[in-house]
Amino acid sequence: MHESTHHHADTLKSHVEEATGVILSHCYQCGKCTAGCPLNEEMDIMPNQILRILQAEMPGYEDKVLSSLSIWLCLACDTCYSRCPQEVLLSKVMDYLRQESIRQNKVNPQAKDILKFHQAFLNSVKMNGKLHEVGLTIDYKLRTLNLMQDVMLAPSMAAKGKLAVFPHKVQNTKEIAKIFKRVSEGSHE
Amino acid sequence: MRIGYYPGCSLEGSSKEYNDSLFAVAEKCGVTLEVIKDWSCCGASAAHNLNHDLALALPARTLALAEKQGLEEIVVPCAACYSRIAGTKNEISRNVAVKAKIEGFIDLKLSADVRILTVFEFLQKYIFPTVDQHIVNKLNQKAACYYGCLYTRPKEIAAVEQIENPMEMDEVIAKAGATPIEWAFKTECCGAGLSVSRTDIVAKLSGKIIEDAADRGAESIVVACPMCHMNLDMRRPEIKKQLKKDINIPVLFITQALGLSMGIPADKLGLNKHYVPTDKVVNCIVKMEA
Amino acid sequence: MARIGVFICHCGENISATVDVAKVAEKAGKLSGVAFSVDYKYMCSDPGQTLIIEAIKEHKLTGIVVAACSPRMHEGTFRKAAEKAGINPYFCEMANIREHVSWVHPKSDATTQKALDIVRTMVAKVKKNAALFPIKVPVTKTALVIGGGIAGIQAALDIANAGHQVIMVEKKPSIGGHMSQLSETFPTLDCSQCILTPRMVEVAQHPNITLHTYAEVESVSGFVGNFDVKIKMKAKSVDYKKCTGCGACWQKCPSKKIPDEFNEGMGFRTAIYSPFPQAVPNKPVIDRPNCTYFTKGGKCGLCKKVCPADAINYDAVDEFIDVKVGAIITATGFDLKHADFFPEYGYGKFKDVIDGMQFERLASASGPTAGEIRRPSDGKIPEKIVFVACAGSRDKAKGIEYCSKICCMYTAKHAMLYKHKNHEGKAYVFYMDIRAAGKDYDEFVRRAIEEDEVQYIRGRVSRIYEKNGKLIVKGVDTLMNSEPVNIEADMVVLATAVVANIEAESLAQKLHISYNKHKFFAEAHPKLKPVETNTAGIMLAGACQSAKDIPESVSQASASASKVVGLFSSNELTREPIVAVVNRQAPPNFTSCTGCLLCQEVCPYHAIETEDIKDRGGNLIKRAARVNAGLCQGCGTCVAMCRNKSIDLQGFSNDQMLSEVMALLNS
Amino acid sequence: MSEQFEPKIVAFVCNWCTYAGADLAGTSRTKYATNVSIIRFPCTGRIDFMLLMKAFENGADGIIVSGCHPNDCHYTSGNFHARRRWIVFRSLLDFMGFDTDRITFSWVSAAEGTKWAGLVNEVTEKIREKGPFTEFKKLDYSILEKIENDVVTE
Repeated sequence: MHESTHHHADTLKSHVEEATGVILSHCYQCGKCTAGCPLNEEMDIMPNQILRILQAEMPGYEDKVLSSLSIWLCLACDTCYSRCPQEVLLSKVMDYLRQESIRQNKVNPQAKDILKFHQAFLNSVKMNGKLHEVGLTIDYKLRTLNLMQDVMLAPSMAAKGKLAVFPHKVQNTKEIAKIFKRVSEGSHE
Repeated sequence: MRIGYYPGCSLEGSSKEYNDSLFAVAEKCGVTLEVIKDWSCCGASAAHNLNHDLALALPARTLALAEKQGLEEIVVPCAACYSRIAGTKNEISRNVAVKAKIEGFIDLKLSADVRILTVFEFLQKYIFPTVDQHIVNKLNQKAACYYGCLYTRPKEIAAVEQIENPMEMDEVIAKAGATPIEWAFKTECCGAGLSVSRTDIVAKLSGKIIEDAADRGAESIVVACPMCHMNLDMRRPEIKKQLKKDINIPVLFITQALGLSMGIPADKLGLNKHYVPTDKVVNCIVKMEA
Repeated sequence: MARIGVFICHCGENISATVDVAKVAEKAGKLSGVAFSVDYKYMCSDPGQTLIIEAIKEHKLTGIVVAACSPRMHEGTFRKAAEKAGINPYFCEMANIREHVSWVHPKSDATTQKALDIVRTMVAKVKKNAALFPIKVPVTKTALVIGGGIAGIQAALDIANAGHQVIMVEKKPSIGGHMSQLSETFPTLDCSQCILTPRMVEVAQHPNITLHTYAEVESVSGFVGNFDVKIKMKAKSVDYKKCTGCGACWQKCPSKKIPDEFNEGMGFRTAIYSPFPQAVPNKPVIDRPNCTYFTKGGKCGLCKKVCPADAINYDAVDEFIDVKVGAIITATGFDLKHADFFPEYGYGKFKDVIDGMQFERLASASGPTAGEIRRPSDGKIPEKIVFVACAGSRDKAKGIEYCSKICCMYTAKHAMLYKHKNHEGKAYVFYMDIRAAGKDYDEFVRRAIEEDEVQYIRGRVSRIYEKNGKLIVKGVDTLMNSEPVNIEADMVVLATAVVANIEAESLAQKLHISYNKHKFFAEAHPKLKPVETNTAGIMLAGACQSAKDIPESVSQASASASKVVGLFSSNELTREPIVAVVNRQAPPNFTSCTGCLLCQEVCPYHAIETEDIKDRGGNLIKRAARVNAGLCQGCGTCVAMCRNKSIDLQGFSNDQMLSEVMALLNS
Repeated sequence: MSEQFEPKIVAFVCNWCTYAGADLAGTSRTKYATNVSIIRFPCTGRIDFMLLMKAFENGADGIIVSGCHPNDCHYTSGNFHARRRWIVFRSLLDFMGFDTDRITFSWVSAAEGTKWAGLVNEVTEKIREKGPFTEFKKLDYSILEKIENDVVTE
């Protein structure tokens, strides 16, 4: 991994570099990431533009990135990285930007459902140690109030024995809760 | 040789048939799998989306448990779990500081030297040596092997040799008597974790995949990932709306396809659990002449 | 007994302003061995030099120290003066009291003291100096040119026209190189073969040029002016003395399906072949691995039967010839990065994804389609072509981070040629930057865009796949809000990276020249010695040094030819005698050298040889190191390495250096 | 105030880079301490490290060895050999308890006049702080005789 040896100005660029080890100046804006991105038609700011905005370190522009929908649409499929001539690990940058977007309370309104799904997912894992799909669905629906979504799917899934009404659990769920607790404490040191 | 097994959450739920068919195939070849005791969720895409440390801590717990159990090798049939666990192993073994931090989080020591096998590596290594004597049927159809993202990227943990044109599953399918086709969407993304929160996007991405397979004459799509399976199979109504046409190609897990060629009954392989009916596949099968 | 003269220069006031020159002169005069000491306003001026010459004569001085500026400035001047006065010029040393003293320190006692310290040091050194004489090396006035592409051709013709002998070695059956494959050349769009073939013929017919095709350099030894080269003449299986080049053999050869290298695999050739109609020499060779006679144990033999000149010789074997040359020019050119390099672009998988050189052949009147641009897959004329620049260049992930330099221009040319031949066709170019810095180059690219309406799109292509006979090109337009751009093309041309010749590394090792990590040969200095290598007498021409276009290759070839002609302008080479020597002692020791040859290992110039010391009866007494003064450049690394001080460096000997240290520290 | 200690420092430099760099410091009139005197070598690869010992024995308080930057050697690889030998030599000195801080190894190119001036000042200051070098001088035979006498009379 590259250790960033660059200056540590208080910009989003320097924070990204410090946290991820990705050096943003390596990107020379060829756009290959955008060209191959499966979600390029959905994004509000294209992947290469996100890197460009970070590179520019212009006040005011950083919020555009943190409040973009793109960072939430990124599926971390790594198509960009696998073809990037400069080997910029964009998915890792995206991971950081999402976490920063939550921390600064700048999550794009259109991305709220995506965030809620992730939260519901982790919540399920936190409670059970394993994902409980029914629990996740209920949790997600309560969070988003998309009550009718996938309702048509549920009966057929249940009929095919695919929905476990009661969650599978790890033996010691407290252990998992502890990991969540330690991580959340450790991450905010 | 003890072979560890990490099913992952999906294989206990929505992709139960993947689990069942994998065990059926292994059983037929006399291979036993040892489930990692008290395994927990890998965190999937949610964890790395929201919290990088958690995304490492959850898979690390599983690795530590496997080590504690004395396992040197674990099979991880779910592509997402594979990606998370192999990625965690990669990051931890390259950076001692990260390793120490994560060990603190999970309160367990780990050396991170457990070998992690994908389902096709497992089939190659443990099933292929004896599989020929068990193969009784020829699948006799054109199949499109779909690898998706998680086996092919990022390159540091890619489970395939050629990331732009992987062939590992194609070889398994050929063994089962199907004809793997050349197509363009082998490694394109299906939409993965947006399945619930942005079903529209998943329908679009998965629709392109199904359409290309159909255009090139595929009679089935073969996958090795529960998430891909869910998106390509269960999201078919949304895909139909998106494509404005009804494409009825069934989506099989690779172990189901191989199981069929070994003469394992369709029910036991969970082929009845699919959204898109699989009888077309089953009907193609021809008995091999002795 | 040494009689040293010390001459302290004021350099106007440059020195005397901060150094008490009179005091230095006075104190220097009292140093042991100093017979004369004086200070003067301008030592380098004519009167100054006369002062030195007169003093040497008058005081019978055996050596002089001029305390003035840096020796890098005036050492030559004062050595010449010493020589004029009748002493060996290497008995002159300079004490640098300007750059290292007066200019960097304020006026003070310490400054004057330091000047005196330096003078004392150099006096101690000059007392240990020895008479040295410039080394004369004879020059063999024949040049070897390796490679018969445009760079090699130009260099060979320039040297031959200057009246010197040239031996050209080309590994292929014909000279001409990559340029012979090109259709038309930028920025003038003149036909490549039309301008090249007369030059090829000139090489073949030049009385001063000996051409060896189908030949390779096997080994090289020796040094500047005196290289011994072994050349491997691969078995052509055809007697060129008898062959008339009538072509009866290749017309009758039954093995007709061998992919044609000249047409980049887009056509076929026979097993006995001449690579292209204008080949020089236009005589065939037998490609043995593809010839039925050789693969099927003597069956066939048709070419021999039909040859009216009885020139076919199946029993021919590889032969080796030894030649002596005085200088070598490497002009071994480049290769293009080939298949499997870009799996995401499907090169090698999709027939209609081709590289730039293949496009040249399609566009060439002598190519497989007679100049009509047609798809390799079905022969149809493409309606839409996508050109992808930087396909492999500037791509760290693929291992090539450099710019291939020529692609921007040939891609513009390709798009233009296509548009000229197909007015209705659409040409797209995906690019990152347009690098068109040559004369009339940018104008050329603008013409492609403005007059020929080639669509330039700034962005890289992520992926290419085939669907329904079309190639789907997934790109992006970074100048249009990074909008994704998907083009359904009929053909894709990849401007693949220029890479070093596949055999560059092994040749560099034979020649003892350096190369960079991409195996391009290294020039002696990136700015001031761009055509020489670090090995004296070996020059570079063309793309073997780095990616180059034709004008640049030709310029560099002429430049290296002029270096060679310069070298050949006298019968002997004169070199500074700053070289290492292995000591000589009276028998029975002969030398203190034990023959451990550590010096040989560290010598960057391969200048250390072994010498067998024998008695009168011819019996070996010992094996010792010997310095080849022709190769030695005088770095002295061997001296520091020698365990028992058997090797020493003239001009910087162990004695001299030790005396300097002792004198500096003991006032 | 006692007079400050003025160390004697010898610089062993190569002709092509550091010597020329020092020339450049001169033509740029960059001022620096008078304590360092240069001995010119064709290449750092030529420097026999025993000369360094001779310098210390004869009263040097500090030493600079400086040549071309890695990969810039006029003779391709002389500076690499110098560096390799220096690494070996330094460990030998360390082993013997010699204060290797008194020897400074540096790269100064022909373009780095300012760097040269800085290096001289820096090393001068460092050696000045260390004080005179006394551990490793030429044997004073009078002392030796005295010791001998003492031993005999005991």
